Amino acid sequence: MNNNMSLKFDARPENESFARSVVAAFCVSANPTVEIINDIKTAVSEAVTNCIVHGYENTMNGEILIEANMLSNVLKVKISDYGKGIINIEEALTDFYTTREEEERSGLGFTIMKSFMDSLEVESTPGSGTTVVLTKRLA
Amino acid sequence: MNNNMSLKFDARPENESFARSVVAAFCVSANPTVEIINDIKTAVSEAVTNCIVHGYENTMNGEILIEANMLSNVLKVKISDYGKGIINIEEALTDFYTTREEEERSGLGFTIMKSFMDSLEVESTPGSGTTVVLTKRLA
Amino acid sequence: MQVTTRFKQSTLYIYLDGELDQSVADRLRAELDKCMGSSGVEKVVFNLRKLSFMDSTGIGLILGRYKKLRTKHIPLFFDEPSPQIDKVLKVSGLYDIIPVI
Amino acid sequence: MQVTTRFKQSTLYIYLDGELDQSVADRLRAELDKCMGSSGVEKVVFNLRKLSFMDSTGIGLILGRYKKLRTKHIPLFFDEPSPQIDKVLKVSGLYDIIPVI
Ligand SMILES: Nc1ncnc2c1ncn2[C@@H]1O[C@H](COP(=O)(O)OP(=O)(O)O)[C@@H](O)[C@H]1O
Ligand SMILES: Nc1ncnc2c1ncn2[C@@H]1O[C@H](COP(=O)(O)OP(=O)(O)O)[C@@H](O)[C@H]1O
Repeated sequence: MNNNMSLKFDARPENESFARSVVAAFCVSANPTVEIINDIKTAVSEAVTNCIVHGYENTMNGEILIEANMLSNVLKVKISDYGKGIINIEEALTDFYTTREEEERSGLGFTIMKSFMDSLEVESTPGSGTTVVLTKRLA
Repeated sequence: MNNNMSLKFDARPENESFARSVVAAFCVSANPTVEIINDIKTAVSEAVTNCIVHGYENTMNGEILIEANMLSNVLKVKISDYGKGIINIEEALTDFYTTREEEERSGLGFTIMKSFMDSLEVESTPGSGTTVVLTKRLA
Repeated sequence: MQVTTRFKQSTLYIYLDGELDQSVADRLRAELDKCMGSSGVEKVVFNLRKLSFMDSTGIGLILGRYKKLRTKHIPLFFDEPSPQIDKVLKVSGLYDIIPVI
Repeated sequence: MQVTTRFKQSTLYIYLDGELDQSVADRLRAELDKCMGSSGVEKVVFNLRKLSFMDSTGIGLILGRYKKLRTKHIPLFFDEPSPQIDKVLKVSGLYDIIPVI
């Protein structure tokens, strides 16, 4: 089965839990384990938080787009914002690197996405937005 | 709070349960009762089934769009397909009216949407698709 | 969607477990017709305790089974509908022909 | 996100209940700093049994509380993390400075 969905929603922290539930519900048909579902929810939560906090700098103005595809039990999920963008992606991917230390961010968002999913790709254009692509085999 | 989401997905029956879960998850922030959540899930399920069965005539080809807005605890949800359309909407809204009796359809989809939600509107253009707009006060 | 049956004193009890919507309708219809076709059945009861969701696709499907049974003069009953399903059954008027046992 | 506390033999037990993400971080930070500021506290334990979800926002927040407590030489411990949270804590390396009791 090849199944697709895309979800757009307002970039507000109250929608983080909604966003991870939607991706989890999309995965149910592949009958994943609770651990796999939790890995996906955690990774999606990291990516969505980044759109809200970094992409839109906590302005609560802006939209987040999640596109998901399931093919032969492999989930591919793209999470995009149309915000600030990242100038140096390599630096951003470094463990503990954060541009918002004063807000007590850990700099571990990308670290968690990488270790909880099978693959992570980041595309970004400063001034026009960031897309994170995550994949994971579900069964 | 004014909150928005839109969801696109493939018009296959396997996605019905996904679609109603997403709308239910979107409503959680308004803290609705279990009964209200079930009313919404049932109505969304009716509208989505209609897109799959009537709009796309069970071809499993096509997309369904759900747009939801929450404003002052009132949910407004629009469910659209780009399929066959309805020639006579008044007739379609009649209790027990169905064009697919041989498939044992009950002709009660619209009846249930009407009685489970606060309002129902149907817009349709034959040959280009149907949109159902449902509203319900959640608290 | 899971179906289990129990046969006791000429009554066939059919337990529905899961969510009844378009995605399971064809498979469920075939399964029900198969178990209801057994000989010696004089009464059928649909136990809905574990049916967690049903929409009007379920109404059409149940009505179809009712009609088949009626040609054989076998009465059909519901048992233990949850509140969501009770509401759908009430709106449909199905209780008039298929009462709760 | 709910916080309850219990104080026993100079130890402050803080029970976290719910989901810890960006949407609750500011409120939770303020609440924790308030309860940890009580006098007579010699040790703090975060009980995570009812914490059903946490992402790296939680790591940053907990690390911030750890640093505050360290200036007062008060040790911090975890208790009863669920598997999802255990995995996040392991990847973060937080267990090296905040052990499970
Ligand atoms: N969507 C985004 N838009 C702009 N910048 C981002 C985005 N996601 C990540 N970044 C940048 O990458 C850095 C590292 O991200 P991450 O590893 O998630 O840690 P944290 O969110 O704790 O800062 C962020 O501090 C930020 O500068
Ligand atoms: N999305 C749609 N596209 C085309 N026709 C539709 C759509 N929704 C409903 N209809 C028409 O309206 C009729 C009544 O719909 P409904 O009350 O839901 O009953 P049922 O689905 O059981 O037929 C359908 O039989 C169909 O002819």
